[in-house]
Amino acid sequence: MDNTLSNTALTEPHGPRPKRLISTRNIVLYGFLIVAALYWLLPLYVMIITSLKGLPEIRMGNVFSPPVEITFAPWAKAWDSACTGLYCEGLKVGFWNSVKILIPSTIISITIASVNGYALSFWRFKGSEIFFTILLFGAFIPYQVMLYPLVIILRELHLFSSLGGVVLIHTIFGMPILTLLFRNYFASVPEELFKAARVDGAGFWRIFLQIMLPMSLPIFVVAIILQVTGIWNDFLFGIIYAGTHNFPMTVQLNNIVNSTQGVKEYNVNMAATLLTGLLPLIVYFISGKLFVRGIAAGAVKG
Amino acid sequence: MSNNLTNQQAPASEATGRQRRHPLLRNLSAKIAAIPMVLVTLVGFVGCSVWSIVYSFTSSKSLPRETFVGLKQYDRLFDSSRWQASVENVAIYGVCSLVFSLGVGFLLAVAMDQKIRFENTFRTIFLYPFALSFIVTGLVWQWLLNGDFGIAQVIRDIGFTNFEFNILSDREYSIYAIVIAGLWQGTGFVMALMLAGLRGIDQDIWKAARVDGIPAWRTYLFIVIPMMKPVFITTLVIIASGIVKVFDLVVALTDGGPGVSSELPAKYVYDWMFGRGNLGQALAASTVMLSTVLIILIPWAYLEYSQKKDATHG
Amino acid sequence: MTSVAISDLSLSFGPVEVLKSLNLEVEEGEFVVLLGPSGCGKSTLLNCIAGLLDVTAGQIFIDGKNVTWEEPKDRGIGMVFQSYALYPQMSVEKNLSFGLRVAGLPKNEIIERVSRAAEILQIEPLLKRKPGALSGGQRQRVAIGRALVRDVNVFLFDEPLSNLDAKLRTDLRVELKRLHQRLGNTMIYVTHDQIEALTLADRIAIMKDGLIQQFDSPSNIYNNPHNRFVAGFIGSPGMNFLQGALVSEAGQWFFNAEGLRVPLSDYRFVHPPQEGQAVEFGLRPEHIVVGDASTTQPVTMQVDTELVEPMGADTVLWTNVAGHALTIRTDSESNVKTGDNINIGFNTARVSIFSENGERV
Amino acid sequence: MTSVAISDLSLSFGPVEVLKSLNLEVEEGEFVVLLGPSGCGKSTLLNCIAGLLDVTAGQIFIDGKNVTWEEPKDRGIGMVFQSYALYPQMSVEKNLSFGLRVAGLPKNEIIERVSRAAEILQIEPLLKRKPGALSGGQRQRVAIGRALVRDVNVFLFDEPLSNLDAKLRTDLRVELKRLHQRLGNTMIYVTHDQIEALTLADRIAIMKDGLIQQFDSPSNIYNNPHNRFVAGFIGSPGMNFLQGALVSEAGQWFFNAEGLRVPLSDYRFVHPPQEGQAVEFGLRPEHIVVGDASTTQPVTMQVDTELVEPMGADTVLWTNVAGHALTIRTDSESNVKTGDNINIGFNTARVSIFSENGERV
Amino acid sequence: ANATELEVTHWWTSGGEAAAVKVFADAFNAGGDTWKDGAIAGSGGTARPVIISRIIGGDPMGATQLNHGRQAEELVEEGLMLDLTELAEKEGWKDLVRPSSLLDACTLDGKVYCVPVNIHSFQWMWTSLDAYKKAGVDAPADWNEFVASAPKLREAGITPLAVGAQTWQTNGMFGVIRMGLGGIDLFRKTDVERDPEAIRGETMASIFKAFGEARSLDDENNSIQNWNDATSQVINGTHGAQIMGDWAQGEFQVAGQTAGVEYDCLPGLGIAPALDTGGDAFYFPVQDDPEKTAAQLRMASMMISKPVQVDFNLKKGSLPVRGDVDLAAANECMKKGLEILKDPANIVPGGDQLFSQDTLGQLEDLLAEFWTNPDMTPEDAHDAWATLYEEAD
Ligand SMILES: Nc1ncnc2c1ncn2[C@@H]1O[C@H](COP(=O)(O)OP(=O)(O)OP(=O)(O)O)[C@@H](O)[C@H]1O
Ligand SMILES: Nc1ncnc2c1ncn2[C@@H]1O[C@H](COP(=O)(O)OP(=O)(O)OP(=O)(O)O)[C@@H](O)[C@H]1O
Ligand SMILES: [Mg+2]
Ligand SMILES: [Mg+2]
Repeated sequence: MDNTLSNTALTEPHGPRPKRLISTRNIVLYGFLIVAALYWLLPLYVMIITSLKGLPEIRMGNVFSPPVEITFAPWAKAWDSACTGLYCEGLKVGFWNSVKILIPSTIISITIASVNGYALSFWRFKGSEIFFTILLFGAFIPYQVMLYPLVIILRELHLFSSLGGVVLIHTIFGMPILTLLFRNYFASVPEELFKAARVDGAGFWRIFLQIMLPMSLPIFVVAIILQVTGIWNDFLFGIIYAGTHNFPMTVQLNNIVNSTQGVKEYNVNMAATLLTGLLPLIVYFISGKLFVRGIAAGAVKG
Repeated sequence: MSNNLTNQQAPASEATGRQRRHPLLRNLSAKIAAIPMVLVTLVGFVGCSVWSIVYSFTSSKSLPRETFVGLKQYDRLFDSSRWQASVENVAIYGVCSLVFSLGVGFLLAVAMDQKIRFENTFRTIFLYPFALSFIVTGLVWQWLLNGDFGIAQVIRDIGFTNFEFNILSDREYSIYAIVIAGLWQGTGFVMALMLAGLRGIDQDIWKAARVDGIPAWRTYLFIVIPMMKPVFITTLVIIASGIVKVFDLVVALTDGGPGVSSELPAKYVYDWMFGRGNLGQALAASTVMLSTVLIILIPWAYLEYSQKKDATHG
Repeated sequence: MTSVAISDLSLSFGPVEVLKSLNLEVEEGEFVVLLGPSGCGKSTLLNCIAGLLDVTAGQIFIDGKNVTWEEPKDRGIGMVFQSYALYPQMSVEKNLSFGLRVAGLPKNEIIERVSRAAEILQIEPLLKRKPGALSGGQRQRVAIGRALVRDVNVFLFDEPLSNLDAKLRTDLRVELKRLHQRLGNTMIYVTHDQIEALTLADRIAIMKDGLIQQFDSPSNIYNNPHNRFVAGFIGSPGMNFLQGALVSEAGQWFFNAEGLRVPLSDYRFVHPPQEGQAVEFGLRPEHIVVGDASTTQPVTMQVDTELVEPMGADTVLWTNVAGHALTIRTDSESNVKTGDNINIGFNTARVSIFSENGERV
Repeated sequence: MTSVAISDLSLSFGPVEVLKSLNLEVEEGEFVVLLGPSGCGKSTLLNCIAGLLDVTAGQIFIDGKNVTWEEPKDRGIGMVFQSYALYPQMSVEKNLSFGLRVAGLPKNEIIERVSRAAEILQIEPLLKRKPGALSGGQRQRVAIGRALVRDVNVFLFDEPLSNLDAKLRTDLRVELKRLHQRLGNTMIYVTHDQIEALTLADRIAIMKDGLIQQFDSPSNIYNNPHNRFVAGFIGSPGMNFLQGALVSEAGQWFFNAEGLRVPLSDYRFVHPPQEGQAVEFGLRPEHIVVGDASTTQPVTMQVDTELVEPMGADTVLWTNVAGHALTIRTDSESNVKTGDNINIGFNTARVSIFSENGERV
Repeated sequence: ANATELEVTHWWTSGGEAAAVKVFADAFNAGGDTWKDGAIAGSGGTARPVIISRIIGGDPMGATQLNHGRQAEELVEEGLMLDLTELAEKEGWKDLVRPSSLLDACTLDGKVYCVPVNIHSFQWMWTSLDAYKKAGVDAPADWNEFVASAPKLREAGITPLAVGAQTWQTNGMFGVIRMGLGGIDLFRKTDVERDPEAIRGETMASIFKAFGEARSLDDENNSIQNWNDATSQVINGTHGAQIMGDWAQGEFQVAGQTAGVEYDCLPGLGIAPALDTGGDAFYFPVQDDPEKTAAQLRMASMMISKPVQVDFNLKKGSLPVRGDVDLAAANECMKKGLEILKDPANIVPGGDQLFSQDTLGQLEDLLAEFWTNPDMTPEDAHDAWATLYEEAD
């Protein structure tokens, strides 16, 4: 091939287009991102530094100034010995209760919702769409409306004030959005796969368990994240339906934060707050990437 | 075509195949598997809604009683200035959080989609508040927005000694404090949804627009946003269902105050249902909320549904 | 013996009638291709045979047994899908054995069948891989293997090649054909690609709008189309159609069109022609002879070349005669250029004439 | 005049070098096709020309102007994408005019250009529709129209037909060719379908691994491939390759393989052959003559038929000679059956011989 | 007796309250049973739904705090509360409990269902003597002096009035001002007799006017929610005074302050020495287990017993429900209160007994709005208030 061209003009543009690192575009772009990030980080920053300050320092100092003397006492107190009423056992009791509620609730609510989504995508029957529509409307019903009748329903089922009860409640309230997620996801799975499995003789459950489940990881990640944060942060259902011996961590948090023993112990409050939020936060930090990917994998279609 | 088969129905008599199943028994496992959903929709959602509508016509106090009083609860509801304030507030809160969380969420997603550095970090930063409970959000923002020692104090410390910023105790603006905290919590999730949507756009569209010389902002505005309609709809459903139900945040942040200036309908329902023992009034309020939602949703769902039908036929 | 018989099959999706009282009889060991334009109901028919759709009316027999209401797995069929529908998270081996495990076959039986299928399809080295790590052709073989292990008499294929590129398609076509010769089962194969249909089929069923238009051997379909739709659908580039009328003169029939008059001495009418009958005159591009050789043909004429399309082995000429477009396929040696006026010739024994309602005259 | 010139173009994605110091010069009004296997860098090259990717090294000239650093819109190019990338929520008219409106052209100018493009492409009746309501072919025309209204000299196409079914593909190919004849702009067209390349191109650039293997007219590419890759890539069914060696005997060169000995009297060597040199002997299926006519060919032999593949106009025979597989393409009139032992013949003037490193000997 | 564990729900979580609960718990535990504390912080609004749901849902707690009065009426009617009549008769509560209205509030159809544990009245104003010292003004002896001294306090950088933003506080404050400025007679006319003339009368109008003027006395940017946070402001001397029930007393005590030294208390705003007798009561939801029922009765008996009443009320800052206890240990303010209580004419029933929670809620909303909305005129507020009174049930 001829080489005349390359000789003509080395003075002319050649090679990669020169890029300025500090272009207007980059300034605007990163400026915007950084300002936004500051807004989002500010509360976390305040929570953390406050939780590490002693009370006198809080009273005198500026909310935003870093602690002069770092103390972990508030964390220890929040976890171990913060009081509500007569008990000074901190959050630690509630933590395990929360875990006790979280695990079965997450598993059962996601299990049922995923079966719903699967049935609604591959095994439609007469009226299945109507149920789905009602289910979606259900997402808009304020919890409070259902609080009362659900107390009565649970009483009749002998599930009130039990782990089973609160699991059922989380299953009910998680169902609309989760079913929507799973249905949209399964809608993007090729129907041929389903047909192939049927020709292979697999039935409803086997197709679900052996074919669909293993390929639904992304959407399960999304569902798990949503449920873990939702259930972990729940206060109302836990306190009403779970029974005293199962009070979740948020109940203790509420008690610690809302009861003042003389001076408001902001540092303990903040530490308690952070401790309560730790588990969902960790879940997010670990799986944030999977979360976005999972949403992209079908949750937002249609 | 060969028609000899029709004469040859013989195989039918000799072969005894399985008979046609009864319609109810077809798809049996699917129907069994759907029982929880059917129960939840019928007993849970429909049942509870009907229950609450029925008892909204009674004078039930702490406990449901069949003492029907016609529209009395509704008369009182619509006369109540707190209810009016609540409706007004939910409108403000709804519009603001819709506009800003969609707007800011989309902008953030766009920024994140520019092949930036530290994308993971930024995404986590925007997303983490979604992991926190409203109690936490309320507490933190109550603090930050405190006129005495919150952000306002910092600005005063910087030198603007006369700076006053105390929307928490300003009845005109207290609802915006809730908006600010709500946005802080929820926008990250919207961003994640939008980002997923953006990533789903055909790369060729971008190239086509560049060849056409269409500036990026116009591409977003006129091409990409319309293409992301399904994402916007999913997001809208999620945000809107959150708006209707917002409760914990108000309780934690302002408790409806000062006065009744930041009350919201869900709290109205809650207060009367439990704190103030007037179930009928609470249920009347919730019925109004429910029917508003239905009035908005049904035409929309109908439109969506009929449009989809058209699309498959066209 | 009849392997698959379909009698008066109808299927509707709500108000839309997709299959309309369709009949079809497939002999044992036959390779039948269902060919038709997109949306004509090919996949629907196949799904009915497989039992994946519930029929609205009619009956389906497989190996003499009425299976209209059987479960797919009990019909003695295997099916291969367009996208192969391999279970993505299972190894090839698991993919093959899934159906057998569902059926609860003994372990050694499963192992034996899988290894036999793997041997036939030459996929032994791939057994431990996941579908994601296979090429298109390998995936197809696995998909076929999944049908193979089921030890059934009837194989159903739904456009198994349409996702592949041209080169792979050619290779796999041959492989499929070989496989059929080796196994000898009945195969029903859906496609909308006529090359596939012509190369693979013992008989082709041409479908349109839920009805079978012609069910015949490839050469009959190609040379002797029953109606205009079949004629136009088969062949690439497509058959040339000229509008005109039949006229007779001294016991000799002619095809008359604007500026054209073709004597039909060699054409075998299947229905008695009528004087002045409006007809379409169909002529395949590859049945037209160009250049010097054309003079030996019964009918000759001169045409203007508008476009020359070299296609490797052949060249397609897009020409014009008295305002009628005429496509001609010739070998690549001819040196025709755009704009040339050339001589052509053809034999009316090889043309097809259709009445206004589309039936062959 | 040179319309598009690419000089020493390199492009890397991180550590992966996709284009490797590539040179290409396209004449004005030429229709150039970039052909190559998937992943060879065709789209990447096209995107570089369009300015959609920043090059790593090298220069790009369009109409004599160095556009290496220009924005896509300023390069005087129009581009048509595989998925067409129509703006789905805009009407066809808006799709066509959006770029012009953004550029701030006067209204009447816009109207004029759009209507001219619509007329050329015959999409006037569709102007008010949305892309969703168009067929595949119509969409393609709109996509071309979008390039057309920009009044540019160079059109770039990235596999614009690969999403369509076979029949439509044939039709649109012809339309594209006609459009090119009518407009006379330079067109650079990417595909991995050789039929498209052969029918459309004035010149074909065969690419592999980011390098151009041969840039030549279709008939040269077809008849005179520079290397084994090009030879094997073009033609369907593919060229037959036989492994063997060159031997000379009495000044006459022979190709020797197990059980075969082919005199190369008519072959034109491009490099002096060496005694005993290991080579591959390439013979196109369609250059083999079957039956009685074969006796007139310089080289004849007998082969066993393993499979007969009728393909409408042609038939492909899969045969075997002394253990070497040989594919033969013949017309459909031959009545060869599977298992037949038949006579074949060919002319060594039409074979290609490649050395071990793949270069033509 | 068998040791039985009883869960007790309440919303007493502030410093003084928790100390008082401990008295109960210790006493109960000392009897060999176990007090399982079920505190739910964040005022009755959070706790009540939980309590009611659990009783209705069939998981009743052993005992629960509820404001006596009409709140529990329906639960009692449903037969969900333990009948304490036998115990009450045995121990002669009728004679012990003073004022008798407290027991009446626990009685439905002649049966007793709850144990009143203390008398609370809202009619107090707490002033910070420190703050006045700082401002160089004499501490006020009544509301009028307080209003007069307000500008001086402001000059010294001290906010005159500390108010928590919760609506019930505003409402209570209004009640106190109403009683102080209008007197007991007016209160009886409006709240007990519901005399429309009194309700819409001149005096009420002037009270609304005064309340309207009081709006300027608190923080412009008040960001405090809880009453005890407001009390802290008074304790710290940054605010001049707070109108709050006698439970605030407990906070001063926990902070180690002494009445008359660091702070002062003015019952009835120092004008009309009257006290309303609200208060807390414990109910005992019906249990299946007879063991528990027995323990419930033990607890009820313990709560009203003499030493517990003394200890409890000292800690809580409230007055005992028994007339026959010796409160020598009581502080200055409590003694003032006891003094007033001696004359039955000074005693008025609490709001919980007079109005349904429903009406109280509406009143709260109205007054909270009036308090925070400077655009709302006293006339408007009076009119709306009167309407609510006329429709109240
Ligand atoms: N589930 C369904 N509901 C309604 N209509 C359907 C459904 N499935 C198919 N159809 C319609 O039935 C007709 C036949 O569809 P079918 O899939 O059998 O066509 P096909 O011949 O296989 O076409 P293709 O070559 O595109 O695969 C089409 O018009 C299609 O729109
Ligand atoms: N953004 C990218 N980052 C990294 N590698 C890329 C990127 N885009 C393309 N490649 C790689 O560059 C090579 C050439 O890609 P290109 O899209 O040009 O191939 P192509 O010839 O157009 O293939 P096809 O026929 O499949 O479209 C491929 O190996 C591909 O994996
Ligand atoms: Mg199909
Ligand atoms: Mg490409």
